Amino acid sequence: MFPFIFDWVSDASHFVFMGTLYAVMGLLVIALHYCGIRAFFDWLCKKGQHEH
Amino acid sequence: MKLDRRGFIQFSLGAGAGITLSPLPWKLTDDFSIWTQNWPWTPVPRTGEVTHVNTVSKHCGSGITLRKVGDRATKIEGRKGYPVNDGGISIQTAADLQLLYGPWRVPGPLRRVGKRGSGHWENISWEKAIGDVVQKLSDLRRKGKSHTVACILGSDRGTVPQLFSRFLKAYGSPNFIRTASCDDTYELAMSLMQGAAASVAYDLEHAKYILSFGCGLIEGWGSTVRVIKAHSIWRSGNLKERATLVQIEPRLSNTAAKADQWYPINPGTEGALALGLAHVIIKKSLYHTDFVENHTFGFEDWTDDSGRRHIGFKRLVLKKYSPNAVSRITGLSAKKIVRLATAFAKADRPIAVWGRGKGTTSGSLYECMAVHALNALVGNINKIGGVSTLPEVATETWPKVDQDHIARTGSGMPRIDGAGGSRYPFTRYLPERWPQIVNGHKACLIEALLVHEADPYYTTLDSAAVARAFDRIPFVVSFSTLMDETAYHADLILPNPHYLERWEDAPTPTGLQVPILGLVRPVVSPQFDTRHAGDVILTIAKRLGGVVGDAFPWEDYETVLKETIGDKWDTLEEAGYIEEADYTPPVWENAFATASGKFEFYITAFEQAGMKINKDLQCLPHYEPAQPEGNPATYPLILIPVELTRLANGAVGNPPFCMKTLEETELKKNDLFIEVNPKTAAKYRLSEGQDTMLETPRGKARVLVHLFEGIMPGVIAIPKGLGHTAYDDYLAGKGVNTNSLMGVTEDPISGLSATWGIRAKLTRV
Amino acid sequence: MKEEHGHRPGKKTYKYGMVIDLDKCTGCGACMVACMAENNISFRKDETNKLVSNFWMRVYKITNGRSFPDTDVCYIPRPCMHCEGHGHHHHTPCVSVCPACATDYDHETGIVSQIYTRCFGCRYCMAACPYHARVFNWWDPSWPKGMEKYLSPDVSPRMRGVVEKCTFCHHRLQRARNKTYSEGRREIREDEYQTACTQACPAGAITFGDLKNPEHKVHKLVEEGKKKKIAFRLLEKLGTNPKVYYVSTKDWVQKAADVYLGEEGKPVTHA
Amino acid sequence: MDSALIPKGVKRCPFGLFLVWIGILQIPFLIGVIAYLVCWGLALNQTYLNNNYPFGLWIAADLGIIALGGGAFFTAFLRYIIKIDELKNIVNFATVIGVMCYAAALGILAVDIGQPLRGWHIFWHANVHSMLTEVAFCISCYFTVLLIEYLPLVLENREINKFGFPRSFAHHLHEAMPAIAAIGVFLSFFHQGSLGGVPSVLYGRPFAYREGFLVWPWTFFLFILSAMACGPCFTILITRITETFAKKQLVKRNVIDILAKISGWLLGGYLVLKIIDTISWGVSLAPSVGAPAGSFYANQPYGWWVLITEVGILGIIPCIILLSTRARQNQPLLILACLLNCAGIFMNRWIMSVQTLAVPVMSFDKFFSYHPNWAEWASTLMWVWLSAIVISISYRYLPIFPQEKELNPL
Amino acid sequence: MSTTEEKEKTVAEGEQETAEHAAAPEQLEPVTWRFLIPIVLFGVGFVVSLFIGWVIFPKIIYCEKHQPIDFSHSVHQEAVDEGCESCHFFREDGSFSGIPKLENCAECHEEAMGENPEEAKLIEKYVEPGKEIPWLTYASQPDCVFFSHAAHIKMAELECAACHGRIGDSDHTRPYQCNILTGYSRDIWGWNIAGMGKNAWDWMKMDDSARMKMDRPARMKMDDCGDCHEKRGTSNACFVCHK
Repeated sequence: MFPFIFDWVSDASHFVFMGTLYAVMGLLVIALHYCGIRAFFDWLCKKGQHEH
Repeated sequence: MKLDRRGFIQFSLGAGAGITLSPLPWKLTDDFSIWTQNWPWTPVPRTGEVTHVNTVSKHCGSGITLRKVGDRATKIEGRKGYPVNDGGISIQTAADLQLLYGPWRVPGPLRRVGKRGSGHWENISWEKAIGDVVQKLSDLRRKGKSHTVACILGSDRGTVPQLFSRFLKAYGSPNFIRTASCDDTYELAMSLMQGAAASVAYDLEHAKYILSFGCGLIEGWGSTVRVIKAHSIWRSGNLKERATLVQIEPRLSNTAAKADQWYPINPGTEGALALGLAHVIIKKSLYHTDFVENHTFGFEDWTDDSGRRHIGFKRLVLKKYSPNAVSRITGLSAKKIVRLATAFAKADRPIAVWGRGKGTTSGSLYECMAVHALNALVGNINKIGGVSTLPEVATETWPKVDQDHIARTGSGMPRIDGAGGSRYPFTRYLPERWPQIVNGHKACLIEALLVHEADPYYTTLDSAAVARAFDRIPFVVSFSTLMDETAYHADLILPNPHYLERWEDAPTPTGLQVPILGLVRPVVSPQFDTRHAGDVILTIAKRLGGVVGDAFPWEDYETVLKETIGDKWDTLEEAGYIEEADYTPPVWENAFATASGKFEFYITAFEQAGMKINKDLQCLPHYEPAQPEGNPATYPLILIPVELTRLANGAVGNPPFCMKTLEETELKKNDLFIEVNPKTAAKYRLSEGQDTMLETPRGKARVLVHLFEGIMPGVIAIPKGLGHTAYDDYLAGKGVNTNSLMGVTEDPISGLSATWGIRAKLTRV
Repeated sequence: MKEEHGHRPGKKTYKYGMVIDLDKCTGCGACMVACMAENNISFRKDETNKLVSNFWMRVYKITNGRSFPDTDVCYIPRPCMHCEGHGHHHHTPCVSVCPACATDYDHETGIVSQIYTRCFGCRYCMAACPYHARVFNWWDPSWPKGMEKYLSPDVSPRMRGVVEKCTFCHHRLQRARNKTYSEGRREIREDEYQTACTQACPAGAITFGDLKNPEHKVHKLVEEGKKKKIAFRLLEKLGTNPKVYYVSTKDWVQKAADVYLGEEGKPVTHA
Repeated sequence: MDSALIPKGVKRCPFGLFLVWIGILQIPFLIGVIAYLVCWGLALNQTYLNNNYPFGLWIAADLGIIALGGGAFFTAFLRYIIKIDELKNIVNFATVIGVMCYAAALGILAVDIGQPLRGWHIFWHANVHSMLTEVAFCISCYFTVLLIEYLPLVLENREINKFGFPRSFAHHLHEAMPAIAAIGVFLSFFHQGSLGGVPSVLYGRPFAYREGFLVWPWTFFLFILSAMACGPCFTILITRITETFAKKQLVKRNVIDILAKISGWLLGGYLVLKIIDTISWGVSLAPSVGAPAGSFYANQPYGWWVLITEVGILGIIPCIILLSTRARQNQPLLILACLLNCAGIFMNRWIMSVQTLAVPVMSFDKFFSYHPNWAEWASTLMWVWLSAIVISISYRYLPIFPQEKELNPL
Repeated sequence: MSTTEEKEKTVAEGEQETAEHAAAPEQLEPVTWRFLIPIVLFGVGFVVSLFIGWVIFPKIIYCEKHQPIDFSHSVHQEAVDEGCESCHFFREDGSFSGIPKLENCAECHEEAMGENPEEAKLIEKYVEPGKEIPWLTYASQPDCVFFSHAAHIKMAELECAACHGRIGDSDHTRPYQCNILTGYSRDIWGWNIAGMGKNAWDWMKMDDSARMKMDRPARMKMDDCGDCHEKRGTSNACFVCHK
């Protein structure tokens, strides 16, 4: 799965397959975090308003 | 400060961060993953130095090499260069370690508690166990009942059986019984026709045309590996040079499958076919004129000293066994008979072999003689690729037994099985007959029975009668290594070590044409509290004292063995075997120790022994239709027991590995399959896998039906070797013991069992 | 799939394979038992259901499907074929499908491996193998008391839930390598590496060796068999490129190896 | 507490009745749990799987369930990428169904493999050439996507939605949904296809083997198409079942009609390709390995009827119904078509996995039939009951059907 | 990482917020204190768990055993002629004998040669009763591994120390540590609890004096074998090292 694992072979199949996988996983993580952070700031702003 | 929820969460976050940055989760994950890959309950075999030691298998007489790791035996392999098997191994021997280490071993001397056959035992010391035997035997001897002691053994060759035999002689009993095999009949035929007191030997390796009358050559006839190796020789070389194997058998056995030609004939008519072939050979003058004319007796008609005319083999055969007549008996077309006879007689180095299946039944004497007559006709006696007698490596003879009065009287009493008496003067043992005799008398005929390397309770025909006979023997001692049926129904078990744990000599394996003496030696340290049967006999004899003790001047069994082997011991010990490779059987001029000094088609010995001879026919090989037991109206089918390569049916049960190799069409869960021709099945509305009741005049059993095109219509086949009740769940309770369905059909001249089948019927359950 | 293994320039490579003479094979079963004994194969009290039974080497009994008395029977021992694959299937059928790299094809020896600790038991490889050479451990193997004593340390006992198969007794190759290395040799002689079934076969029907090496008996037998048109492989047409060759002079047996229909249009059946 | 969680403006059954309903569902569910424990504890000998049938009900069900769950990705695809706006009224429910289908698929794999604790090997020691690896990666990624799609629904629960963060988080997730859905669609295309590749790369099994395009056999594309054709039907079916239990209409008929129509067209396209594929297999591929196509249908119960049923009864008939506007709008006929279509997909998956193994390859192989035992059935059906429970809870507490209020004014 | 923390924190505080909504407003503590509490709590949790993870955990996961006899390799090295191979020899079949059997020891130690109490123990407890010494094998691999000493020593001509470290120069046996979960010797995972560490083959590059300092091997996991094979161009096919 990772280049440091015994079974890794640096060939096209691995690059394409694992590359796609990492891209997908990366996109998902980014999307989630993006939403989370946005929500967090929304909440911070609102909280600020509330306290004022 | 109060730790509120928020505080706890903050603390946890810190803890989480800390743990994440420590090796704990990562190492634990890795360890856990390792744990899932090496479950602690999966056995890890210990390593150690690998050594190879040679010995000889008591099962098949093959040389074996044991691979050991440290002190553990891990594998049995065929010994390269051993004259019998040269590296090959038989299936049962390959699985022998399962018997060596298996839970079916008798762990030490056991004395029965509770009812016989209930399986309750107490462990006793060797001292006590031997004491029990000695007390019983000395009581019997004192009471003058020494002749009521019997021994049943699987063989009468080699030092251990000889010790038993000697013991009986010194003790005073004639009742040494060897379990049944085709050797019983073969020895008789060889002694009557050739005057040789030995079993038969075949030079199969050099034969070019092998005509087998129902022999399970592949299944384990003779010495398994050796015959299979010979078969491979027949199959080697250019196609044109290859040998021809012809199998005569009602069923497509392994041998029939490997044969070049398979001629299914009506079961039990092998003798007729042999004579039919003889008819063609004689009629076409294809026989070996030199041998037949100069070295045989009774071929042509002759006149005896008193001037009485006797008919010869030739006239008998020509008169009674024309191809058409034989065709009617056997079901084989006359054309095929002529073709077969011609091919056989014209072949380079033809040989006719006899002995049904693996050769574990005795069979009909005339049939055996008829087949052997074919060998005489083609003149292959004592020739390369022919038939001779089984030679032994010469060993030292033991001092004569000095019998006292009791021993002399006892030994002089008639045998329990009637062998050697006035009725059957030539027969040495009648292993299938004693149960009937024991059951037929009110008095207790056997007071004590010692059983060694045999399982008569399981292997003897007519199981019900055998069980009854055992019930009438008050004292049964088994020397069995394994908890077999006889041991299970014994009063006392004095376990012999497994052959991998003991010394013994292995005489020439059955059927071999070259003398070989193998050495069985302890290659594994004793796994249980066992004692060598030879030593036990020595101890018993010494404790009995007097002439019995005096007959055994040796300190222990090892001494017996060494002294018996004598000068050759060093060679034997070093090489593991002695082979007299340059042995050749005697030439025709001095090969026959019969009254006529020739090969006898007409047996002169019968009259000399004082048997009443009414017709010449009695002295000539001829066909006597042996109707199987049972009424054809009630039992329309004929059941023949068959022997399978992968299923041991002798004194030693089939090891689990071999059980595993049985086909799914042979055993299903605990039910065995009988083979039925689809035509027969259609007649009785049976289908594949059908649950069926198989009934014979002797018993019945639930079986499953396997439709097989390779079995003659009207005949059904049942495998031998199942239906064990002892051992344990790996073997016991699976299938049915064919002996419980079969009865004994006595051969008129030898008294041996000529049973080859029985009538049967099938009913759907 | 680590098919890249063994593609190392300058290294001596072998192509271990087998030739089984069906004319000689008697169906005695010694090969099966020798295999079980050699490879610590487990067994249970009831082994009659062959569908869950564990065989690395299995002897099939086949008939020509004709009726009495023209019936004929032939025995076909079937180890793992150690398929090489060729053409457009440039891979062993079972190796390419294993999701966890628990099996590989070693181009240096031609042996298809199986690593029990890596396998997680998805059984995809069994689905891929048309020869039923792969078996699954439906049970946790256990031995009756005392019988673990005969287990060989050369072959790792398996656990439940993993797939196993014939390995051409590769541990014997490892042993042979040990010996040659300690003697300062690299080349393994023909007699130094033989499988347990080859050694056990009383008929001498099985021959094992390097198919590439013209000195080896297997090579000669294959060449000779091809010339006489009596050598064949199982399911040749699928393109699995097995390394186990069979030799039989019987026509119907040769046909049974590859086509679906027998002589008389009736299927050749398992007897 | 219960009433506080129920979305505003809708009516739900009394809490007691709800508990009874969940309680009833739990009984077969618990039997399934027992089957799981039995298979894990006593190993797979507890099933009727064997060396001839290394794949059985479980794998067939896995393939089928994922095809059915294809409704989620395909609806999302139509909603977010093709932008068929009406479908927003059913996409939530399609997501819930998808989540359960994929949970079931993963859950069934967890009992199917012999060493479940080593299941991670498929990721860690991945063999990228194996179709199963592709399947495993895509399924787990797509399951994550589905969870992300499901998450805003949970956050929109009345009580949770009171909190600022979840409300906001759900809002932003909604915004990002097209992107996430796009990833999901991408993943789905692949794994639906690689599931088709699972049997069809087995060149030792000529019944299933197909040639194809690059690394993908033709069935790769057939599987994608069939999943797209069947998924919406399954969504319709479950929606109608839910409506039956809820005793009210939850989705407007036009929404369902759109799905049914699309499904019909795809099914038609699929059938054409499937028939071409079968014929070309039968006339060229099968005979090339020495076996006429008929030999693959020689063993009962896998006779020719299998093919006829799969393509004809369970393919062409629903296709005609779905394509005909009049038939489609006849509700019982629509339900029948959906049922046939879903049954067809299951049958296809069963054939591709189990019949593939059933057909003897070596001429002397014996044919054995296989049927699953109780443990296999119970553990597979367990997911049906669990799904029913999850859907019930989701329906009760989450705003899944946007049109419910409109259709059922209080 | 950080985002999740933040997220969780915000969730926590969100909950706190609602709690405040619900209950009566609490009395506010001084601002300075409130500011420090989270940091202190976080810090305490952090430090405690680090301590557990790095110090306590290794002590729990490994149980320590001592060799039955405190054996001095260095003393024996001086006494024998053929170095390591005097006792750890190759058998005729090319297999490696590993740890010597009692008979090897007894060749010299049939009777006491000196006054060392460990030797006395050897003779009294093992030689005289003829009982094998239950040595603990530091480098024993799991059952699935086939390791050929012949291939490494004879063919590849590696030094023993390349994998085993300078155990040959040690004066005392070091304690044997056994993983309680896997049963593996700690030498397999390596002595660095974090699993890091120099790979065995790196030692070959070290000069002698540096190597002399290494008294124990680094790691012997599959990756280590694989890497070295990779570097040396040796096959990494499964059946090279698995059985």
